[in-house]
Amino acid sequence: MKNKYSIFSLIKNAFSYHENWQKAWNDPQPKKEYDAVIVGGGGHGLATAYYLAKKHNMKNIAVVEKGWIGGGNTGRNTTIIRSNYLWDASAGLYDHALKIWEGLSQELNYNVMFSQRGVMNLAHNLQDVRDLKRRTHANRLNGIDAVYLSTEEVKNFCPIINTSPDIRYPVLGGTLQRRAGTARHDAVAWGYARGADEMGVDIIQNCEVKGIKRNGDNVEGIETTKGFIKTKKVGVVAAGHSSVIANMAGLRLPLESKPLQALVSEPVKPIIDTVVMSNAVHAYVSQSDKGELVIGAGTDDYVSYSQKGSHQIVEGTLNAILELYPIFSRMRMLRQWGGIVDICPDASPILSKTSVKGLYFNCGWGTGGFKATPGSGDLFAHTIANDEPHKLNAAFNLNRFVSGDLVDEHGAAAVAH
Amino acid sequence: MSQNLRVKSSNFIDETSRISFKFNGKTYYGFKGDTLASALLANNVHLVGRSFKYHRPRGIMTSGSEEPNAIVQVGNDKAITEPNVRATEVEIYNGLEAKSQNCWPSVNFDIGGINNFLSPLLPAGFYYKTFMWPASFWEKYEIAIRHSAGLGRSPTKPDTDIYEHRYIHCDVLVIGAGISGIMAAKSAAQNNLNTLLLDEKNELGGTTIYQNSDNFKIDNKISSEWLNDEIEELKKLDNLEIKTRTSVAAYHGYNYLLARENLTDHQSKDEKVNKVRQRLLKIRAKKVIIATGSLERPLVFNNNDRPGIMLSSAVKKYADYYGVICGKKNIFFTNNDTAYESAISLYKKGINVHCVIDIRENSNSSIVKEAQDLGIKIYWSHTVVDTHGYKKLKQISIMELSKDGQSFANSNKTVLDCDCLGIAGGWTPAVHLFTQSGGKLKFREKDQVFIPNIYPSKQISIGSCNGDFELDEIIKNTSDTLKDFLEIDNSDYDNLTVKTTKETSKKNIWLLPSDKFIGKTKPFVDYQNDATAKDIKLALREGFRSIEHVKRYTTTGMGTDQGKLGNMHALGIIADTTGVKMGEVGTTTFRPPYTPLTFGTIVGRNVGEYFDIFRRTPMNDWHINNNAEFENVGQWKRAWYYPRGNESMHEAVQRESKATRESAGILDASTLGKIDIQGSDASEFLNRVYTNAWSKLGIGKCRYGLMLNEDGMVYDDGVTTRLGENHYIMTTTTGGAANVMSKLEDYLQTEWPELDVYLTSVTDHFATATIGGPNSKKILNKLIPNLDLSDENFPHMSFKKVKIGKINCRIMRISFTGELSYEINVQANYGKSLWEQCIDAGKEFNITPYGTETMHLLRAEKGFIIVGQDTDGTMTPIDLQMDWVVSKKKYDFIGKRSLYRSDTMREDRKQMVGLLTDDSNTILEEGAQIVSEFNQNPVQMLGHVTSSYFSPNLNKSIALAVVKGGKDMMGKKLFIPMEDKTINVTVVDPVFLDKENKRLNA
Amino acid sequence: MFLINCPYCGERDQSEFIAGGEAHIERPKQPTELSDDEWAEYLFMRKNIKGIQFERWNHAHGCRKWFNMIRDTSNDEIKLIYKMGEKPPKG
Amino acid sequence: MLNYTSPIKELKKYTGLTVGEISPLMKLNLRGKSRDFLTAIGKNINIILPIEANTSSSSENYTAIWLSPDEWMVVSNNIDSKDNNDYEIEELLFNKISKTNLGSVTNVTDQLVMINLSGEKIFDLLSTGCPFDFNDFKSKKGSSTQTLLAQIDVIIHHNKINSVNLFVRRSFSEHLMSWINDSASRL
Repeated sequence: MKNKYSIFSLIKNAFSYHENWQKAWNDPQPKKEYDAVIVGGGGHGLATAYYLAKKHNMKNIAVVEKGWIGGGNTGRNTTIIRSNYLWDASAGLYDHALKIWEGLSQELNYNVMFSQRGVMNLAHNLQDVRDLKRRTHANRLNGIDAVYLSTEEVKNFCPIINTSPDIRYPVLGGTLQRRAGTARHDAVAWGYARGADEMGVDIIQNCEVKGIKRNGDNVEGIETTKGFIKTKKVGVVAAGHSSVIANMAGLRLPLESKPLQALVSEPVKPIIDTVVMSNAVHAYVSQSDKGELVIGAGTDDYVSYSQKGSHQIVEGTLNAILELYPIFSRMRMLRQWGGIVDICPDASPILSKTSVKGLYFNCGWGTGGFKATPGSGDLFAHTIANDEPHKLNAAFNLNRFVSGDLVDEHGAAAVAH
Repeated sequence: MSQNLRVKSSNFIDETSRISFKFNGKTYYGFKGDTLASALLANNVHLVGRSFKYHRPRGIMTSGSEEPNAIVQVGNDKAITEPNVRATEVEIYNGLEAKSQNCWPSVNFDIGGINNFLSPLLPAGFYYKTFMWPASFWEKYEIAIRHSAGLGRSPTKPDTDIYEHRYIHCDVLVIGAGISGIMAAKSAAQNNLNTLLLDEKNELGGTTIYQNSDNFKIDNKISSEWLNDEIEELKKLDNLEIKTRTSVAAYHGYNYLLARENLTDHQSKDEKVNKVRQRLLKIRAKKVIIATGSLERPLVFNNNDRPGIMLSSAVKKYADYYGVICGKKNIFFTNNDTAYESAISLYKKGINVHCVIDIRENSNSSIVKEAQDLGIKIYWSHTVVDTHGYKKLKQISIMELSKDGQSFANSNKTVLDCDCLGIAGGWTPAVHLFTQSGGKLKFREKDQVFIPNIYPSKQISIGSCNGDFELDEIIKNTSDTLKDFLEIDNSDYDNLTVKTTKETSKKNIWLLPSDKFIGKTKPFVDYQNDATAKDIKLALREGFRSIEHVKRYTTTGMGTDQGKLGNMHALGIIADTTGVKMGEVGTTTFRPPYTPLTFGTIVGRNVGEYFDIFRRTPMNDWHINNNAEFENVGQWKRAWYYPRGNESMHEAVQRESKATRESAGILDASTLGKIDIQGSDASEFLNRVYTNAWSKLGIGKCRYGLMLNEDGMVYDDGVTTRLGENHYIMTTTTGGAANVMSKLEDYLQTEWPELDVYLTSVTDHFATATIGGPNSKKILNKLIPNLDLSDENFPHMSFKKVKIGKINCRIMRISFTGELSYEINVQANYGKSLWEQCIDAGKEFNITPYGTETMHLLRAEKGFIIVGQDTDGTMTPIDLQMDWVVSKKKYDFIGKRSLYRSDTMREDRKQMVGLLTDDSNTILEEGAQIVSEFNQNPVQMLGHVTSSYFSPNLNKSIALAVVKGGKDMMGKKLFIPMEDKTINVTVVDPVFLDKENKRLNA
Repeated sequence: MFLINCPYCGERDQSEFIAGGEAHIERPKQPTELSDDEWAEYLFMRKNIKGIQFERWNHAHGCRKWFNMIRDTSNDEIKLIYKMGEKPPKG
Repeated sequence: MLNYTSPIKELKKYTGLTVGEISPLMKLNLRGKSRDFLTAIGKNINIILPIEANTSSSSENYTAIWLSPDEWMVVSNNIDSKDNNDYEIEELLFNKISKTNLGSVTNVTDQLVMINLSGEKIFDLLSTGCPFDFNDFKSKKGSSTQTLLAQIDVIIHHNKINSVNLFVRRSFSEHLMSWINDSASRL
């Protein structure tokens, strides 16, 4: 049993100058064989392993990560969590995640700093208003807290927004989901890793998958930079690199991996205490506990694995930020970075079996995967353990691209942050 | 305050120009040329700020943009106050006001300082381990945490300054105007290369320009004099643009760089009126030369953060450049020769230098000898183990190191008085821009530095950012490199004689030992974020291995200096602790910007009205003069409705709608996309892009077309007119115009290059006035008396080319309202006049201008869809009950195959229907969801209301909706559950008015 | 920001271009003959290569011409640009 | 009788820069790929369409600007009448080119507004909002380019020393002029 984290353990350890903390997770070498291997040590992959061990009693499993855990999109995103999605399938999936978020710090005994400070989405034209109202009604009937706000209510909730009718695209209204908010991205990966490790999951870092071994239509194992690992079940949770892994198994996916950028300002004292998203002018902003303004930019239109995007995207985003928050003009960008996001044609994820038995994919989260981390892990674990999807992820199968039964979230959000 | 801390030896300070400024409310004086940091030091102000976590008193550490501690809030004005400004970068001006941040009530007495005593409870990552009980309390803890975090304060009013962009294309960009940068710029410009030289400082020359020692000579001149002469010559060159106060922020691929040119921050309020504050330079360079120099590293030992502890190079610069004495009792602490340069320079100015503490066992380099000869005491093999003094350094304790440097030779501790400790931990090449550009580094064991290895583009690093630290090396290597890189044969710098000192002994200890147990010490690695060596060790103990993990867990390198000072130590401590070689630990990624970049600068003039382009129609002035309200449709400003007097929108729209159906209305339809299509395969092309057939359309006839995506979903619609055998004009939706044009071009160029078809956008060429209503024919007849408007000559869905006076016009008799209607197209510059004449001609018929809202209402009465409002990318034409426009005979068209997939063929897809409310006065909300039953959990939603209006012509509320299986639900009762009530509706045909289309021929 | 050598206009800033995804996915000549799977393959499935990718770009704010580009998506290095209709080089 | 209203009313003067619209000027968009197409144009309006990218050619009455390998714009050199919009060569070329399926001829007279910039600060102005590299363009009379200025599509034609013509779609012209005026005020 690991040290339990609490104020008391902190005080106790202070007396020994914090010399006695245990490892949050170990650094094992891979075993020859596992019951299942998760490819990708981001939040989703670690959560999958955690729930496989916890809810499905699969403890002889491993997570292989080519770099360091949480180093991909988990550690690069703007940490917005919400569940106010339009379609029933999406709402079910994301609200399942949100409900887990609400107790996650306690469950993991790791403070993931889930902060339900509310997420506001703004409308800037008449179609935005219709779309946001449509979504709000759908949310309400799906049991998801969401309210439509007038311009004045938007202003009251976040007074620093420029709601003047004279701006280029005035704020015509908005929606608010109060249960939504942010969390500490690193803590999510680390918390799941610690929890999984405690149940016996091997977390193997610096271990890159080089091939997937198939025997006919069955998975036999994976080739890695640390040798061959035999397993009958492989769950791929490789985000931007999903297609790369799929190609190893001879599959193609309906994905394009594109650069998504984000930036933070220098830290300042609290100035905005909610999350505000604006699809129409493309501005997403919140303030971290450290005081940095955390700003999400958009994706570029080309495939890239370079983790770099073009400057015009950042410029466009900041243009919008200053349009809505002219007081931020003298704030300064401290750091800017890019991630690789795997985008599906319908802006919804894939949590699915494949034509290869024992090979499962969890991908296509595009720009908005972080919020789903716990739900995604839980449902993907279910899918792997039972070789059948849970009813909450049944709609997110690969076959939808053949049948046409897409879960098209474009209508609800140009970019589904 | 008297300026008793100045030495009279600086060429760079204008002592005749005294400047007054305020710091923390108190007035001080400095001189022109001072930075806020140098002026504060001259006034003996060392306590400048408080650290992020422990609120420890902090002073000025450096003399440049890497400053982690002395960061201040500049300005009081709510609009232009600026947080987190480095005092070392602020050039003082009259009226400057600055204050300490992150302290309350004051920097001298800061309540937050209590955190320093609680620090045993606040190790790295403590917040991940606590604040979890009770479960619901995190957000309450968070409020307190947020308020104690943050540094300065955001402005609270909109910025009043102006920022601008400038694109620059040059042959050679030189970044950094130190000695190697100057050499590079001169070589390039002399060789007819169009050259841009940038430096973040206000002066050229880097550190050499104040290097006045006999130890450093070039061509028998003291190095600063030699460089000064070079600069004078450089300035005479034609091909060169020099920008100072210009910091390169980002180095992207393809030699695209962003630089911030600071134009007025050093000026007083009066001087900067109406001037651009900062300019973002967007530079595309054929070749880039990075000459960004190197950054001095601190040393990591217990309590190495007190005000008065500074980099040795900073102490030297303050003395040599600003003429400022940082301390009265100066001690240097070093692991290399740099500190001796500083010590000697100070000594020669008559400034007290008490001693040098050197962790090396000895050195026989000439500069060390010189120091010894001057009588400066040197403690070899010694280290500082602790420092004393809360708000200002008072004393240090030193001990003799053991042979391996990990412990001590004996237990003797010497306490020395000192108020300024210059620390010198060696130099780190500033490779930030190089790595940003995608460059790969290599680790040089001998002096433990990362230097450029593989260049990803046409660029080169020269000087100390390339790891050349000694003067002769710099000159020789820079000269050779330049010849090769710039492809020039001769250089001014071949065969120069250089005199320099040579470092002969090296020793590096990333974490210096302490006589105390490490848990009791505070050896800071990241000053601003209060991350210590023991935090790094804790992270490693807890299993964090990757440098990125350690960095994130401890927040090392995450401050506003982005780890410029501490990153190397973090790597070194990780390497030492884990036993991994330093070169194998890897580096963290240096991300843009190099120094923080003001949002306003990035945005430039893209603010206010320039945030996004607006487009206006030729009739726009008339709309404004007639009280129109405007709607944003894409980038267009479209007239929305025309309120009269105190009319509400609803009232105006009701009036406009009624007037149009009763007599006549006029709409500005100029924004519709218009594409001229010519070529022998024009008809075949239309067959392929629209769902219906086009070959048989008669010349002079119009036809409605629906365009799909390849996935079978409705993409755009509009009327296309056949102007000639191989000549059509297509109209598109306003919002879809650009996308349709580019999609069609795509198909033509890439899928169907065999088709002889040319597309030309003529959206802006035409102004379009649509006259509709029973009296529209009479109005048109007044306007163009010689045009035969009979149904025989000019039937519905046909086209005429006519003249109004001498001006050619195109008239289409088409209708989006269900009324008899004419769309008059005229060359745009005659559009306003056309509109006015229509209004004049229609006066006797009460012709009523109507906007987009009335247009939407009128078409909804007829059940016509609006793509984007009634569709959302998930509707097929079949779903819209528009089977009539989908050809069954055509072999193929864009999207056809997708209509035959299992899901798109389902009978119970959402389908377009009409809805009538039981209470005819209740107007449904657009977006409202529709259900058939309540007693489900969750409630099953069948669809939603897409369009909803009160129809004045039918005197009841009408709505269009999409409903699952709606096609077969005619007459069925459904419910709209609103928050506060449920509205009962009946499913009806979506055509509410004039099903027989009688009005079209009225 | 890439510097893209439009095969017609010469080197231009990336902001003048739009990217059009994977190249050489030919629209089936007889879509109705395809199974749903084959049609889905055309519509949605992409190689999404990390490494050397063949793709389409359009000089949207210049000559409006589409062309092909070979680019290493792992570091964004443009290897080759060739006109629409030209065959991709082998190897 | 319909009156003529051009979108830009004033001539603006700044330090080193004068900005104003020139109108009416007939503008035709010509498309075609074949040699016959080029010959037919040459024969009928006595101008050789430039085939080198980013260049233009001129005759006494017209200037032809290269837009793409199969697209050109022909602009009147002289002001046309506001009282009618029958352009001599439009119908001629339409009959000879479009009707014979050699290519297409489209009147874009009012599609594009021509703004003339003159003075020695032209390129300073353009550098504040245009990513195009004008280094070679500057030194060549008759050079032309299509690019973005203040994020708006423009055709830029270097018609003579210290003078360029900017062609912009009419609906964008008011915004572009406002932007130019703003930027020029700080030259």
